[in-house]
Amino acid sequence: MNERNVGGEMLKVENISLSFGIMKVLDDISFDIKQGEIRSIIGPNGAGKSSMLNVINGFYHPQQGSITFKGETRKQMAPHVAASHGIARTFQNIALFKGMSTLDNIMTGRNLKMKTNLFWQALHIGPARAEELENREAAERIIDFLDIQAIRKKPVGKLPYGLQKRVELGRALAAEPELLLLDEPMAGMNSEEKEDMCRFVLDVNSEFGTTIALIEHDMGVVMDLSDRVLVLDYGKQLADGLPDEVRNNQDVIDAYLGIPHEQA
Amino acid sequence: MLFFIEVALSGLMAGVMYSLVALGFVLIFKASGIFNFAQGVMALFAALTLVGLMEKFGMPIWLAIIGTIAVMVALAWAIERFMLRPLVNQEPIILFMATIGLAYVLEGMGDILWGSDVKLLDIGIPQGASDWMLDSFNIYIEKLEIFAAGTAAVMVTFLAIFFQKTRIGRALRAVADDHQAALSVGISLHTIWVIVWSVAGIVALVAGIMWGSKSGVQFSLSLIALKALPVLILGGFTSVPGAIIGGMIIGVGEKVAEVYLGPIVGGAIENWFAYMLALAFLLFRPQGLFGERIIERV
Amino acid sequence: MIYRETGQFKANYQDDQALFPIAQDRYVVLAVLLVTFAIVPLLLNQYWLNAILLPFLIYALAALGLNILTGYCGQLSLGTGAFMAVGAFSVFKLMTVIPELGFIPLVILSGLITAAVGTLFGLPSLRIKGFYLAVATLAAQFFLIWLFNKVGWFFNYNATGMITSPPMTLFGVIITGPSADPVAKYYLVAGFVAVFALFAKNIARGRIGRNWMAIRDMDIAAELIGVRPLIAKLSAFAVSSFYIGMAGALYFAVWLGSAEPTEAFDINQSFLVLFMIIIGGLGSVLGSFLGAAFMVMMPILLKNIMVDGLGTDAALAAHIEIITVGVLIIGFLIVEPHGLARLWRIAKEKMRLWPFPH
Amino acid sequence: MKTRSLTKTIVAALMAIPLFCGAVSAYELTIPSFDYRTGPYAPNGIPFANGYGDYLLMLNQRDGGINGTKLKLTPCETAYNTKRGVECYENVKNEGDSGAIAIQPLSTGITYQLIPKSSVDRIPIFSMGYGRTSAANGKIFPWVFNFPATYWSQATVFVQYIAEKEGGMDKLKGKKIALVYHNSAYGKEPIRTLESAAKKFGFEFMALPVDHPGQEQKATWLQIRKERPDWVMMWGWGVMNQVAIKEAASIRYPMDHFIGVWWSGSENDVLPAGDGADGYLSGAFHQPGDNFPAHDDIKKHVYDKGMGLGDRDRIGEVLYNRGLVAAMWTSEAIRKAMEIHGTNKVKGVHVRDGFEALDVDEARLTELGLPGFTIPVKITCENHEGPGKVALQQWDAKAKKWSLVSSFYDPLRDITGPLIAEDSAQYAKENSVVPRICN
Repeated sequence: MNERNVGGEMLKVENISLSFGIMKVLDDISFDIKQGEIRSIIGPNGAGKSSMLNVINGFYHPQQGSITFKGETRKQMAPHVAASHGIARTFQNIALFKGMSTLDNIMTGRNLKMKTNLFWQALHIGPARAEELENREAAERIIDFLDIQAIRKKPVGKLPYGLQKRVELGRALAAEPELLLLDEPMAGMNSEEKEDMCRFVLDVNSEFGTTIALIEHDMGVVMDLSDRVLVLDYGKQLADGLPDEVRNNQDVIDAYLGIPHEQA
Repeated sequence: MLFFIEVALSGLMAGVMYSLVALGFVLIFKASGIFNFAQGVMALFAALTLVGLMEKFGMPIWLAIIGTIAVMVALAWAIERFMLRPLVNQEPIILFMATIGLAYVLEGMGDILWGSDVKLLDIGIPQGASDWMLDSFNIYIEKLEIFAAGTAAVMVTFLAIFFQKTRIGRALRAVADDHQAALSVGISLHTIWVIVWSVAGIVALVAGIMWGSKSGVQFSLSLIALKALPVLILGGFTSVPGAIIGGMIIGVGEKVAEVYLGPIVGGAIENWFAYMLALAFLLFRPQGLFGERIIERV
Repeated sequence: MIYRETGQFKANYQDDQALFPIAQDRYVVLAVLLVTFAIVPLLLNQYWLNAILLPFLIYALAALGLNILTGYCGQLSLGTGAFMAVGAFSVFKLMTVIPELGFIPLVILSGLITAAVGTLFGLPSLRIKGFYLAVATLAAQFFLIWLFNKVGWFFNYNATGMITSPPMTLFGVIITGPSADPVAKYYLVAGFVAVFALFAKNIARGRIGRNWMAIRDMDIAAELIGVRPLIAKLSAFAVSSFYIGMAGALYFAVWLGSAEPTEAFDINQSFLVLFMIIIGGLGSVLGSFLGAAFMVMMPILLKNIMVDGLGTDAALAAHIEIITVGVLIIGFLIVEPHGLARLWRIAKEKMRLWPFPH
Repeated sequence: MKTRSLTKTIVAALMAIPLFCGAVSAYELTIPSFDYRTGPYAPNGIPFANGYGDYLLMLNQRDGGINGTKLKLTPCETAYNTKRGVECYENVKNEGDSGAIAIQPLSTGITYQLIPKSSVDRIPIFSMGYGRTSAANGKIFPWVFNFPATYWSQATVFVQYIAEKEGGMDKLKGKKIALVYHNSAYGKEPIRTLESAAKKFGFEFMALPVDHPGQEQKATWLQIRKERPDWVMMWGWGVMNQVAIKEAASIRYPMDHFIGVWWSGSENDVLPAGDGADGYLSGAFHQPGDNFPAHDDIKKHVYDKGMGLGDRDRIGEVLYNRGLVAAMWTSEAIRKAMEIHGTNKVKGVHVRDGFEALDVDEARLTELGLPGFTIPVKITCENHEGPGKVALQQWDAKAKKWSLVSSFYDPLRDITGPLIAEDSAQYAKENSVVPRICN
């Protein structure tokens, strides 16, 4: 992987604390993501991994801390703003648009790339038509990339789990993001589906140069894919570093072996 | 000032009358997540049946009431068997539509069975103004409405006990949360639904009796459902106390508005004012005054 | 003509994007248009034009409108009746104030006015969801009707608040008022419906339509990929109200000829249109038509069969009719919750693969 | 878009039906009856429809129709709903070989709906005492007849009755009169009349709307309790009547100072209030009760043959008699039309002339077996309201019966006249109608 050029800092998270009522979900988390790297966030269930992603793309608003993305520092931003700044993501339990076809789901991902107004769309001539076509081609490129041509017109609701995950990845890619957040992209997949997904993640990273932050439980996968790994436990930052460092970190081992927290 | 108290009081009373109808909605929504639009027509149907049994078959009141309850239970069973069961796990809006279909069916059946002329319903509920209030405080309150308020109180108490103390009641609460849990209580979903709809049917009967004695039993009785909806959203679809409190807020609100604001803008503002009031509340609490909080996750 | 797409290869996405990618569909549509505009007017008598086809087409337009909001964007609304009233009263005022503009522009203008009102009443949807929203839209229903019934300006201060559509001509043909020729009315309405159905289909399959459906299917995810709920929802309310408003305008000016807010636009109107889209199929243009056809014709069919056919006593017939409608609605929901449009699609799929099972 | 083809097939199926069953052997006169036996207003719709139908059936049975031409009663359920009214109208207007010869829309909405059509389809509208008041102006509404008296005439009659009780027109000054009205086109009808009357006689007028259906009128009656008007008038319909009368009783409002329009004065309206309703007044232009020869004929020729539309013991109820009188005047108009045009094969266009030349005096009423049942009616080219006379009837809760308690008053034409002229002129202007010349 060293031929990949990992650049400077793209995203910097500083002292993020988030709580719902009395429940503290994230407690003073700080880390960064470098241009073009694959960054993993791991930790037991309820460690606050998904919440961390939600904070990054603006769905949750932390009480403290700041996020710096591409040099701009904010306390929080609206989800659609995050999207328009090039952050896309997939979800732990699939959040596809069940009523729509694979193609439409991916086309929806192109939303921000399309501009024509209602009037042209109603007539479906001129700019609207052209725009539709060029984005359709972009969408088709992604469909080929993920090789899901066969299910192009199928309503996603009926697709098998693995494929749905793939379509969801496609939808995220369609936005041509700079930072791609993957929330357990391989959860509930069999080994070969996992392999496929791993390949896609690597290809995305190397071919499109997309920076990736992913949450994953499968340690093997994590260790293979990631450049750096962040470990969360009960909303606290347990460790952060290269895969090997993390692997040998005592706290991490305890956490994973499930040694009761207070003793650790 | 005295007049204002009078207005507010009769608002409270009217509100309780609405709550009687809203209660039925709440029960069914709580236990099965169905927005039962037929509740109003069920009230009409129950009242029609009651009168019919008394007039056509000359039953004494108590027997007629028992008979009507039996009919409502049978109805609940039929609804579960022929409507809910085939529609299980459908979108809420589909079930909502189905209940409107149900409303049509009941409306037609009521007319065919008992005829569509106005029927008097007199089961000895005191009528007219409370003379005592009128003479000693010069405040006008209908005896019927005081009676209705009392009934509502009793009914809510019963329901509370039913939900808190009885096994079935707890099961119902469980269903509200999730269906698996319900099964774990050891009662089949079907039974639970039959029970809920029966209870709602009985509540409808009470509402039907109150409104029927107030204005005679006739088709229009089914339209009180529309009066109950603002109560419903204000109180929250899932809260029994909400239905009562909501009813009172709506009742007082609309009466005060009609009496003091109405003359200025040309009157007959009660209906939309009730909805606007409810809407205003919703903007601050989207799940209604007593509805469960909605937490969004991804 | 067998329904097959084999042998029809799409050389480019252009063709694949076409309205009706399968040739046979195109033929059918052309045939339908031909029948609608060339044959029907010759074929059918006044009764069928006035009592069935006009209401069917007008309701179809209203159903299209509601389907955009409820079917595509997933926002349940019970205010349809009131929004139709907005359209009707707008067109009435416009007809009496600036008739020289011509009828068609006036109808479109009333649609735009309704769109504005609809957007306003759509604002709560940003905070309120599901049935809470549905009931909230009833606020619009009751308030607007009250307004049109009370404020004299809307009905030109006549004694009763009943509005009557003055006669207007289009290309020298009278199209509103009593002496209008049913065929002319029919052409006008059919034209409107055809054009705007096409527009609806285009919008629905374009970016905006997809955003609406995204909001409907999973609003959070939609927001996280850059769909702005505010814009998506309000645009849905606006477009929907635009259609409903035009439907209301035609409903009053062309079909009824005179109307009274409290009765012609009451809440039953809202439910009727809602039925149409549920029975017809949520999120389907075709469904809006099927639903409208079903809800308009079925009662009349039942009535004709029972009263004229079997000689049932009118009152009993009316009661049986109500019951049957109710039963049919429940039955349909049980058989195919996704509406007539879905049934049609399934039938098509079968034809497509016939005789091979898979 | 494929729907249309589907639609066509359905339509084709639909079209077949009337073809199978429209054929008639001898020439019959199609008289549609727009009923509403369903919906919120059914309780009022049913007795009217029964009276209307029974009388016509009686003519068929007793005299073989009118001058030997049978009447074809064609009921159509409108449910008091304008949209269904349209369907009914389109359905009946060409029914049979006479086509609909006179239509009794029985709903303000449907009447307004049909008024413009009537002149085009040449079918007279007989909106008996309801519908568009200014249709009384025959010059502008040649096809519409609203005798024997309009709402506006009725309102002025109530004012006169009040004045009489108060002891003279001058005594009205400073009195307070409230109007509780159904918040719809129908309910708004009397407002202008009463307003100008208030100006003229110097009484104070307050209008209180009640929304459909009107089961909850607390607010309204609390206002009446507060304002304490000397008299209350009511333009109500359906459940609104019963609730209003009960409320009035509960707040101890003197019933003999509470006057309802003639749609608020049937047994249905007062019975639910029980004894409380005793002394309640309402407008009327015909007698209640079934003690007329015509009623006996109906029982003999219709009910004894088991052809009656309603229950025998409800013959003679107020609304039943209203239906009956409507049928009577319609049949008389048909008779007149036959006389004028010298043929029994009359159509709507002829019957219109019949209505316009209608002259049913006491003598004729006696011949018809309805002596003193209603007021003599004479229609002219410019006056389609006829006499405009109204009396008041009072409810006796003990005997459970209505009875006329006043003479028939003439309306105050100096009040209604200008209003009618104004309103009909506006209609003429909006719809570019050229007033015809009456000679």
